[in-house]
Amino acid sequence: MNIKELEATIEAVLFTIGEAVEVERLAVALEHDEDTIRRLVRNMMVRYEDEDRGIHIIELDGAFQMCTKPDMYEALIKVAHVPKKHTLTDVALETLSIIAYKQPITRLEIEKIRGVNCDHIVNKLVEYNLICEAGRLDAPGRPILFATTEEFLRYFGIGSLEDLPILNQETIDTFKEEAEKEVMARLMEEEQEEPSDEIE
Amino acid sequence: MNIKELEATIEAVLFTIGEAVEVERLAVALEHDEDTIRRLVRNMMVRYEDEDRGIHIIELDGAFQMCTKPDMYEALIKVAHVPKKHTLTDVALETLSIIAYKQPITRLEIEKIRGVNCDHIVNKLVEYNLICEAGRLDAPGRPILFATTEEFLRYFGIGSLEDLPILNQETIDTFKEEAEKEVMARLMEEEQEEPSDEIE
Amino acid sequence: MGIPVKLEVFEGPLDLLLHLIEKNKVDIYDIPIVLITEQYLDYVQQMEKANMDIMSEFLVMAATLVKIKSKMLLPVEEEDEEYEDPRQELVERILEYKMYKYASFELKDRQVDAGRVFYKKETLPDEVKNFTEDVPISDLLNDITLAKLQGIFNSVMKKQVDKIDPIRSKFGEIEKEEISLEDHIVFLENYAKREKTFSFRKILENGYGRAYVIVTFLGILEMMKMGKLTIVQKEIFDDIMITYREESEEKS
Repeated sequence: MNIKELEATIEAVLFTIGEAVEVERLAVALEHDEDTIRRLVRNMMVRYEDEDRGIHIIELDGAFQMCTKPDMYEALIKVAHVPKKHTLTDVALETLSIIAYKQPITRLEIEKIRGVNCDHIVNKLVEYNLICEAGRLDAPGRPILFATTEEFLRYFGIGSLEDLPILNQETIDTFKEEAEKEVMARLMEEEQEEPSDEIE
Repeated sequence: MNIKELEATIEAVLFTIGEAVEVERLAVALEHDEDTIRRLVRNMMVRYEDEDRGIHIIELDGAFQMCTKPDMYEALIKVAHVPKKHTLTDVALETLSIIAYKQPITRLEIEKIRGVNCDHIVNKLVEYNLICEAGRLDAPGRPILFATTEEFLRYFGIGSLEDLPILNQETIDTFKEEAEKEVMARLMEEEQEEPSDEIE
Repeated sequence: MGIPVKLEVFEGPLDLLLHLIEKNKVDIYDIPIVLITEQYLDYVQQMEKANMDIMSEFLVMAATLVKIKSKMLLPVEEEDEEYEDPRQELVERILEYKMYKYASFELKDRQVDAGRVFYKKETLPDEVKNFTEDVPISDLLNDITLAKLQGIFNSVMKKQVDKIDPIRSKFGEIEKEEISLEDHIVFLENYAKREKTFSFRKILENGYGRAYVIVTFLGILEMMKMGKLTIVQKEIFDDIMITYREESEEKS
């Protein structure tokens, strides 16, 4: 192999392995002594840096690795992270409202209200800085308590949590009453429609 | 970004992602229109081939992927983990070529051409990710339609379905000519040996 | 005429047919059908002994060949323009098959070259992998006002209340069963007439479910009211013995 061919092979090996490759390993692939290989790779390193290339070779403890140049990260982020639409889903809004009105609240309590697992949504809300951890509940497992962030309050122009529209026991009782009435009404209807047919 | 920078970025993206990257994705990352990007990558492809490089860029149905050049194989198998390839039997290849040329195609149509049941082979090909389901035929029973995958293109080193070995009227004519020539040759032979024995 | 080659494995009837055509070096457009059919049948016969599994498909083709052969034996009038060579359809099938077989050889060649290529796994730098976008809160909460948020919360809480409906939750599981009291009394009466005297526990064995127990109980109470049954229970929690009152029959 001439120098050009050796360099091409080094490039192929570094590309394929993707991780740091010891000089010994390169020497095996190229059937040349380690010193020659090392000199060759270092030459290539200089050239990769000089030229307008998106990748370069770095040396780590006598091993060589091919990797992306750091100034390419910005473009890579655009490829790797598909831009998403950033409005909250209905489910996220529901969860957020629960946290806003019941804070501080644990995941488990949120799940009790929503009836479904909400790990993912809670994490997302934390990531978006709408809610944050607010200590731990003094209970077995010491679960994390979540609360809304200051940013959240600021957005809604709320001075403090006390300014949140209140939903208290009274409101809940009203809901219950309504539900009871509905059920009663349903039962009456059924009785009128089909007398003494289905015995329960 | 000037052209050099764009090319460097394309190199970085293709290197980092490793898989086939659609032109659309590159265009988003580079903030340029797809045509420009496509032209740029194709220029790069030519240059990679010409220069003494160990890697090059291949096109797969409008996507681009970076990989090693085939002549690096001998050196690479000494150090790199050889990806396991499924060996395809002649039957599998036959079935695969029917699907490649007639896609999207149902099992029944494949069987009609081959004259034998092909459930098992079709399942295997799906398992190998060489073909995939591509919707359903609007016919009684709504049978599954099969089409080839990107992996199929990669597996056979085909840039796009248009690059499949041509199989058209011309080829048929060639077959016909061959057959005729053969027959003529036979007839000549026979005339010399024993006149008109088994030809109807 | 036997086949002078040892029994090869063919992938299907067309594969075998194509082999025979190529072996005999005959024009695919002018297949000597008598010869080919003979050889084909000969092969299938040998195969029959070897492998019964894949026979059916080969036999279908054999039938097709014989049919074509018989058609070919019929005299054809020279003038007949409507006449279509009975081999036509078969020729087209064989040709199509031959094309794909040819294509598969091409693919096989390409597979070798393409197999000498190495790819690389994704190697996203941590900086790229761990990137999270800063999304302005105003984007997230697009046009959510405080009033809307409260509305959402109210509906969530209402949904939850509905789920643990205060009245229905006391009912427990309600099994909906199609047992009507009237129908059941008819059944009970027939049962009582037949058995004369029977135990409450025993009659419960005729059905299952809470509804059945309740309807049976109600039915028996109803029949007692009508004077059709008398019951005796010696001690609390003891089985109840039920007796049918014969004289009630005349009354009703």
